[in-house]
Order: sequence, then structure tokens, then C-alpha cells
Amino acid sequence: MKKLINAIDDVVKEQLEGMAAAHPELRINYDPKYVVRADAPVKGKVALVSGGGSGHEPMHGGFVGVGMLDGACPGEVFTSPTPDQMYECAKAVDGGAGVLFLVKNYTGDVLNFETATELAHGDGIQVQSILVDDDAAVKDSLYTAGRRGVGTTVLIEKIVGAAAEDGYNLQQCADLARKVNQYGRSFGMALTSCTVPAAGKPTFDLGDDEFEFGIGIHGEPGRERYKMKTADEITEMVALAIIDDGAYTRTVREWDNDKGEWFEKTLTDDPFQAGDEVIAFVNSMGGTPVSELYAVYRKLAQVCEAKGLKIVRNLVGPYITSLEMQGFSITLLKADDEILKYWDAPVKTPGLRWGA
Amino acid sequence: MKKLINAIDDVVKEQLEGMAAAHPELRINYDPKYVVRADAPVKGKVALVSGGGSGHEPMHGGFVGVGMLDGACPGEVFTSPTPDQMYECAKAVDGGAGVLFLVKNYTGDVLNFETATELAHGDGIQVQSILVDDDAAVKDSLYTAGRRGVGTTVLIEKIVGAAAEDGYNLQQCADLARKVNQYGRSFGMALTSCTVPAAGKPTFDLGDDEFEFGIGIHGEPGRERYKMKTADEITEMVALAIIDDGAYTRTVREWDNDKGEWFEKTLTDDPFQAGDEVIAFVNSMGGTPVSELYAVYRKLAQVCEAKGLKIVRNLVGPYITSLEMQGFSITLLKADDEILKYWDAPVKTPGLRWGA
Amino acid sequence: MAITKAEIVTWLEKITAVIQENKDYLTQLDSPIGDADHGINMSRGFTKVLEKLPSVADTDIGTILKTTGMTLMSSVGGASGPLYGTFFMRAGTAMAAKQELSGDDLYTLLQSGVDGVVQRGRPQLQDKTMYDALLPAVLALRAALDNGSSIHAAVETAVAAAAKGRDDTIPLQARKGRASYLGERSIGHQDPGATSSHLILQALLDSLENQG
Amino acid sequence: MAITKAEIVTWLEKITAVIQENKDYLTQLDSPIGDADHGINMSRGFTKVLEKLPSVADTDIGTILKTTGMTLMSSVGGASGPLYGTFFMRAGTAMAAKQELSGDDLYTLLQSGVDGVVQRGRPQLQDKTMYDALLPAVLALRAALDNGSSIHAAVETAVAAAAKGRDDTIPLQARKGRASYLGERSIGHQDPGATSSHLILQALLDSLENQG
Ligand SMILES: Nc1ncnc2c1ncn2[C@@H]1O[C@H](COP(=O)(O)OP(=O)(O)O)[C@@H](O)[C@H]1O
Ligand SMILES: Nc1ncnc2c1ncn2[C@@H]1O[C@H](COP(=O)(O)OP(=O)(O)O)[C@@H](O)[C@H]1O
Ligand SMILES: [Mg+2]
Ligand SMILES: [Mg+2]
Ligand SMILES: [Mg+2]
Ligand SMILES: [Mg+2]
Repeated sequence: MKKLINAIDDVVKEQLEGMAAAHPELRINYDPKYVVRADAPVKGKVALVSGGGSGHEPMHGGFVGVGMLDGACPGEVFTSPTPDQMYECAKAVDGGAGVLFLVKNYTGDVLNFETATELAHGDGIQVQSILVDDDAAVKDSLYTAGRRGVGTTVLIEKIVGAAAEDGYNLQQCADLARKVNQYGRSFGMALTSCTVPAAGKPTFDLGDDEFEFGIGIHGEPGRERYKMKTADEITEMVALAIIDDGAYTRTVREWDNDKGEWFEKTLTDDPFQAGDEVIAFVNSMGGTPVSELYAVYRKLAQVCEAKGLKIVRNLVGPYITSLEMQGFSITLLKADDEILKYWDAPVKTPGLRWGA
Repeated sequence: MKKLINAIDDVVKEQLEGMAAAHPELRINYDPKYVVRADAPVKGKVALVSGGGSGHEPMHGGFVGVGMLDGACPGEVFTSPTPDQMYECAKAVDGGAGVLFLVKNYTGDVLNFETATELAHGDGIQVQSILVDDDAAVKDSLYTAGRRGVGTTVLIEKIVGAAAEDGYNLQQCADLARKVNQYGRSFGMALTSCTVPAAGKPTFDLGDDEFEFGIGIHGEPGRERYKMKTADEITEMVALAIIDDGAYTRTVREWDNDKGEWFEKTLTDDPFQAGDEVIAFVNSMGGTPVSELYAVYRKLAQVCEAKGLKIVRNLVGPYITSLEMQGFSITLLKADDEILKYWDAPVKTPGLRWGA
Repeated sequence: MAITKAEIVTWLEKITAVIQENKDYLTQLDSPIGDADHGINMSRGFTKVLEKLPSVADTDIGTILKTTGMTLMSSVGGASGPLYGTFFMRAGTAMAAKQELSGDDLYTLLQSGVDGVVQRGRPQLQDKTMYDALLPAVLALRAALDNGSSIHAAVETAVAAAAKGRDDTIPLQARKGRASYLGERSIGHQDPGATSSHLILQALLDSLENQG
Repeated sequence: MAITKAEIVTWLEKITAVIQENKDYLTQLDSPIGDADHGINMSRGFTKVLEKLPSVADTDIGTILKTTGMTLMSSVGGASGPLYGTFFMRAGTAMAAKQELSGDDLYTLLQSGVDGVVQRGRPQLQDKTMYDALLPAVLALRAALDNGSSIHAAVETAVAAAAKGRDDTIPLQARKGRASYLGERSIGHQDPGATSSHLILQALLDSLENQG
């Protein structure tokens, strides 16, 4: 393992220290670990908090700032953060209008955020929690932990962040987040594995002529393994896995802030349809250079056109990564006026910035 | 070799096609290859043109846009572009106020841009040409081709691009570019090699416990090879190689636009001094994730503080890369009011964006 | 003989030791069907527990277990953090104020812990999780005690049931946690959480020095 | 006998072939002391030259060489592109309107090309560049012609001098081009440009079928 790190136990802490040094517009707490806007809490604004294992940078800490997240809780590398982080972070950002937890659907994230939700509620904080589960590589929710939260997370944080900045209340933010999640689908592939510092060796072995298809973002192996193909062939496989994906139904838990209890909600995501306008997001898993992402985008644009999807916005780059893994993911998000309005709104974070 | 490419001969062309699809604000010409602002030529504005081998994305094509470059000429991967590209690009962007070529000091880039300068001049275009030679890993200019153009290139393109937008004339743009180049120094290291698609295998072999010190940006081996060290140790070595670097004198060629001939100019860059304000740029060579860059930035900030350098702005990310190479470079740029003013000015390009 | 507070403290120390010994093994098990961190997570958590132990060793068993649970909750992360955290917090709540435990107490302790795991993670049998080791163990303990076994013998039976439950996860296709994403590729691998659960019960057995 | 236009065309065809054969070899030479693309660059350029050849084969030798130079200039890139481009453009200018070449013409052709390389790249002897193969070759050709050698024999001498110049680059520390950045690490490696220059002259020799 060759990495730009010092002691393995200090990896996340020292990366946060570097981030703090580079970004005085952020405030970083180390025990427990969380990142918030330096001007937090913003009075009267709904506060957005996300979090998850480290190793996906710039997500989530790099998305803290005006027009996006108020707080982020980084766990150890690829390990979900703990409830005390989320709870302390929620207290630090709550400006009186409540806190929305954006939770990627991994068992660890879900269980820890559930505990944190209960703690924050106990403290009198208005809190809601929306699950991101957009990974079309996971087919069913009956025999699995359900679709993982992947690329759409970035788009939700941007869009709902702008809406919160624009004055949406907690319920409106939660409704928008749920909608964006239901409108977005992702699919990822890997050319190489990646190495968790504490593990010291790659999570999986992949032949020099193979790729993994349908990976998540934690260096876990995918659903299938194929012999290497061209960029066009791979992109088409990934794009069609998203575009041709059928309706997806599952039951999620949301928090009833009035009753102080969880309730279940059954949601169905509709498939894409010819004529849909979409935001297309081509993401690097970390080690793939942006030049290769453009080769992917080229083919994606062709496939979308053939399928009657109209790409109206795009994002190309490393935004939700798996350490140094080579590979990419595609996210397509059906766009309506509300979504486009808040996508275009200014954002000023270390990881995503425009209009400000 | 596993890469997201189709036919090897089409790599650059198809990546440009993807870029064009993703960025309607750019116009891309394929024969010869160049990238220009869709609104080029901008009447009355000095036009900035750079170029070089591909494989350094987002540089240069990703830096075309408002407040930065007017045009960029991509060569084959790691191979400098040809004079006809530069000449045609210059014609496409000249808005009557002249064209400034920003040329990284590599023999190939220099010789091709020299030819292009002569061609453009022959065509009646006002043209000047400034060399970027900031790589402190190259010690002397007597026994080498002189310092390579590396990280400072990005900062020059940003700063002079903003000045051109603000109405600087050709001579003022050239003078500012020369100053920024003289104020900036860089140094790079690599943890892994990278693979040029046409070559099919890594440019050099590096042991699992070694790193290259003093690399350029073309996957070439560095000046020395060391056993692996911690992030802090490596960062300190790189930072001190820049900060403790002495005065650097060399003779460069610039174009006399009135006489239509080259003239020589001897330039001396002064060392950094305690009390200097600097812009600190920590760059990924492509395959190193931003999280590790923050570990580097953390130590860099400490070293700068100990040396009395005050970091007043920073940039952390993959901006001038070597394909999928893992490693980083540091650039320090002494900052004065003029430089800071144009650093802070809005920029809107695929690769660098703020305030717009 | 009743289980003493000292034995409970020894239990937690022995868990820490055995997790430390098996850190790489647990992480390796988490590689093919997970994200290669289970040993790292558990080791981080129990190292913290060991640090905290001296400050609560003089209180009661309930407090010791609750502190263990809260420590795991705020240091392990991942899926196993809230699950084992809840396990020990619930176990602690059930043992509030106790200075020693009867066989029935021990059953209640473990049963309460497993109830906590079920409420948080909602595993079902054969989902290929820690529950597949934990539930058979608790049931075996109950049955043995009902049959008049000594505490030591009953725990021995429970550990054997946990080992069997752990081994039985191998042919299963995972339906919970990360491993479930692999579909059929999860078949043929032993569940890391079931493995750590067995180790935790084995450590319990090893701590019952005074039990006949 | 004079060198015919057909022989010049054959020369350019043979260069293309020999560069193609040695593409990987030239690229390999460019790996330890460069950026591993010299063979790729040269192959791309001469493939284009071969495409262009039919359209100018009926003109004069000057035009053929100038077209070759312009084609290399706009397709090779890198350091070698403008250098070989200038080489052939200058050679072409010097051979304007000629349909056949004497021994002295051939000398002037090569000398003009080398002058172009010097003006563009400003190499000095022992900088470890193509110039270390080219200059000795041209000097050897001049001396041989002065001593009354046939054109074929004189070119043979020139090729031998180029081969020696190429080999002599091995112990040199580079002072021009990318290899110069390596300092002492450039010692012990053969210069790719000197190697391709030798191949170009070897191809010339192989084309002079009619020369005694
Ligand atoms: N819903 C669940 N209920 C019970 N146990 C679970 C559940 N999900 C996962 N587990 C257990 O957690 C273990 C993985 O723990 P760990 O690797 O530490 O967390 P993560 O999966 O977040 O990386 C699995 O082996 C499994 O036994
Ligand atoms: N200034 C120079 N003068 C003459 N020849 C040079 C000069 N610089 C480089 N060369 C030649 O160019 C060769 C490298 O060509 P090539 O690999 O195609 O270009 P690049 O170095 O741009 O990748 C070197 O081996 C050397 O012979
Ligand atoms: Mg984990
Ligand atoms: Mg090159
Ligand atoms: Mg795990
Ligand atoms: Mg080369």
C-alpha cells in the first residue's frame, strides 16, 4: 500500500485538519468529528446534514457551504459515522427551523442515523430523515438491504441545499429530497479495486483484463465481473442498466416528528420515459481522470439521444468516490422546473461551486 | 492496460467530442484540433491561447472560458500539438487585440509554438509568447532544456485570463504572465507511473515501496527515487525544495512583434522570502484522491508557517495531471495586489469556476 | 455459583483480546462479501471499551454493560456498531443494579441484547447475519438451563450453537447488510458478524472460571 | 549515376517502413529517458507522409521533400516534429525544381536539413540528440565525396558515421530535450532521436538501388 498518509489511525483526522487549513469558511470539530459551515447555525434556515464513511471525498465534507450542506459527519474510511457525531452536528447547525438528515441507504448509515434521529428528537430538535437509495445495480429490496445510496446523493445535496437557502421549510425540504431521490438512478463500474488504509491491501482482486459491473462506493465487489470491453460498450451497458430499469418499489422508514416515532412508507420509482429531461452526472470513482470521463459522457449522450432522453444539465468529475479506485458511475436524474431552478442556483463549497 | 477508451488512435478526438457534448459554451474544431470559447473571437479583448500534449486534463481545454483561456490546442497524449493547430486557433480567437501564447517550457511545445508564432505574425496577427518554466526540480538551465512548465501554468492562465477580461492590452498581458511565471515555483512527486494509451504499458516501473521525486507531468521518471516515506516527510521534502530554492537565471526567447523576430531576454527569479504572501496550490497527478491532497495541504501549511510564508489563497485538486498517475505537485506563487485581484476575479470554465 | 461482576469485567477484557487476535481474520471475512472492515471496526470499539472499563468496574453489572454499549455505539460505526451497541445497552438495562448474575439472569441479559439487535437491524433467521449465531445460542442456553445444566455447561452449549449458526451462514445467500448486494456471489462465505458473535460468546465461556 | 526522383520517393517509403518496424523499439528507447512516444510520433508522421506521397510524386524533388516536411510538421508534434519537419522543409527548399540529384546535391540536401535542425533546436554536439547522428553523417558524406567515393559508397560511410554517432550518445548526459531533466540518470541510454536519424539515413542507402 502506497498512500499519502501518516499513521493509519490518524488518516481521517489529518485529512480534516488539512481541509480546515485550506477552508476557513468551514468549522471542523474533532471529537466527535463533524464539519459545519463557519457561520452555522444559520438562523431560520432548515439545516441539511449528511454523513457517511470517509473515502468518498469531496462528499460529504466538501459539500458543506452556502447552497448545499450545513453539516457533514465523516466516519472512518468506508465505515459509517456514529450517532454521537450526527447528534452533535445537528445541534451545531440547527437554526431553529429543524434539521434534515440525508442518509445513504447502507445498513450502517441507516442504523446510526436512526439512533441519532431519536437522540436529536429527544433534545427538542425538529428532525426529519430522508433515505437515498438510487443504485439500480441492486435489483430487488425484498432479498437485499435495498438499493444503495450513490450518485444521486450529490445531486440531492445540491438541489435541496439551494431550496433550504431559498427558504423551504423542513417538510418542503424533506419532500423535495424524497422526490429527487425517486427521480434519480445510478450505476457504477470499476477497473481497479481500492485499498482501505487500515486494511493495507486492495479490497478485491481484479484481473488485468476484467472489470466489475454494478459496484457500490465502498470498494465492495460488484454484482458481475466481465472481460474488459471498450469505453463505448461499457458505457452503453451502464447507461442501459439505468434507462431500461423498471419500476422500483420498497418500504422506507421516515421519522414522524410530531409523534416522535418511525413510520413506514411504500414508495415506487417510475422508469425513465422517452421525452424526459434529465441531468446527467458522470462520476469518477477517484482514480479515473476526467479525460476518460469525457469518453464516457460522449457515448452516454448518444445513448440518451437514442432513447429519447434530453440531457439538459450535466456534471462530469470526481464527486462521490471510492478512494483511488478507477472506474465511473453514471447518474441520471429526471429534471422538472423545481429541480432545475435549484440545480442552477449558486453553490459555494470546496467540492462544488458556481454562481458564487 | 485498462482504460475507458475505444480505438487508441481516437482517444483524444473522442474525449474532445465528449467535452463538446457536455459543454456547449465551448466550440471544438477537429482538423486541426483546438478548443475555443463559443463566443470567440471576443472583439477588442486580448486572446489567450495555450496548448500542449493531452493527458493533463482539465488543462488546457478545460480552462477555456470566460476569465481564462480563449483557446487551447491539445496534442496527442503527452505529445505537444503542432503549429497548424496553434495557428488556426490563433486565427479563430483573435479579436483584433492580439493573441498571447502561453507556452510550457518543453522542447516540443517551444519549437512548435515558435513556428506557430512566425506563421501567425506572417498573417498579420499581433502575437506575443511567454514561456512558463517553474519546475524547481530542474536545477540549472545551462546543462538542461531549462525548467519545465508545470503547476504555475494553471495559475497564469487564471490570472492573466482575468486581466485580459478586464481590458489589459497585449503587452500588459505578456508582462503580467511573465511576472506570475517568475513569482511561481513548483515541484512534483509520483507514487505510481501512468500508461500512455498508444504505448500500452506504464512509462516507468516503480517498486511497491518507492516514490519518484522531482517528476514533470509527462509520466517521465523523476530526478531521484526514494523508499516510501510518510505524507508529512514527503510533503516537507517537496515544500522545502520549493521554498529553499535559490535564485534561478536563464535566457528565454520572446517574440518582437514589431520587428517580427525573436529576441533573447535574461530573467532571474528571486527566492521566496519570509514575509511573502503566497497562493498555495496542491495538485493531484490524476489518480490521487482529494482526501490525500488535504493530508499534504495540512503539512504544507505547517511548513509555510514555519518558514514565514503566509498562505493567502489556495487551490487543492486535480488541475494539471498526468493521466491516472498517483502523486501530487505543490506550486507556491508569490502574490501581490495585482495577482490577488485577478485570482479572485470570476472564472467560468469546465475545470475552474467561481464567482460566475 | 453466581456469575460475579469480576467475571463480567473479565468477559469484556477477553472479548477485546480475542477480537484483537482475530482482527485480520474478521476483516478478511468481510472482504469477499463486504467492505473489509469488520475486524477493524470491532477492534476500534473494544479497544475503547477496555479504556473505559476501569472507570466503571466498581459500579454494577448493568452500568458496566450499558457503558460498553454506549462506547461501542460511539466508536464502532458501520452496521455492527449500532447493533452491538444496542446489544450491550439493552443487556445493561436489563441487568440494572446487579452485582452478580444467576443463570436466568444471564439468559435475560443475552435475550435482551438479541431483542435489541432485532429491533435495530430487523434481521430474520438465515439472512446471513450475526443473528444467525446469536439466536441459536440464546435458545440453546435456555434449553440447557431448563434441563438443569450448570451455568458453565449451559454456556458451553450456547457457544457450540453459535459456532454451528456461524458455520451455517456459509451456504446462505445474504439478505441483509452489505453482503446482500452480492446476490448469489455471497454464497459460500462465512458471515463476519456471525463470526464475531461467536467469539464474544466464546470469551464469555472463557471468563466463567468460577463456574462448575 | 544521378539519384532519381523515384529513388527519393523510395527513400520516403522505406523510411515509413523502417519506422513502422522500429516503432516499439524507438518508443522503448524513449521510456527511460523521455516520455515513451518517439516511435509513436514518428510512425504517425510518416504514415501521413506515405498517404500524401502519391499526390506529389509527379512534381519535383524539392516539392516532394517540402511536402514531407510540412506533413511531419503538422502531424508529429513533440520535439521531433518541428525538427524533422524543418529538416525536410529546408532540404526541399534547397532542392527546389530538381528532378535528379548529384552527389553534391545530396550533400546540400542533407546539410540544409541539418542546418534547419540547428536553427530550430540549437543542439550542440554531445547534447545527446539526433544532431549527434546527423552531423557526423553529413561530414562523412562530404569527406567521402571529396575523396572520390561513389554516391552509394559515400552514403554507406555516412550511415556508418550515423550509427557510430548514435552509439556514442549512450554514455552522454543529455543537455537538450526531455532527457536533460534526468541529469545523470540519462547516462547509459541511447538517444531515440539519434536512433531514428540513423534509420532515416539507412533507408536512404537502401533506396539507392541504381547507384554503383
Ligand atoms: N440488518 C442487520 N441485522 C443484523 N446484523 C446485520 C445487519 N446488517 C449487517 N449485519 C451484520 O453486520 C456485519 C458487518 O459489520 P461491519 O463490517 O462492521 O459493518 P459494515 O457492513 O457497515 O461495514 C455483517 O457481517 C452482519 O453480521
Ligand atoms: N533541442 C533539440 N535539438 C535537437 N534534437 C532534439 C532537441 N530536443 C530533443 N531532440 C530530439 O528529439 C528526440 C525526442 O523526440 P520525441 O520523443 O518525438 O519528442 P518529445 O521529447 O517531445 O516527446 C530526442 O531523442 C532528441 O534526439
Ligand atoms: Mg464498513
Ligand atoms: Mg512527447
Ligand atoms: Mg464491513
Ligand atoms: Mg518523447
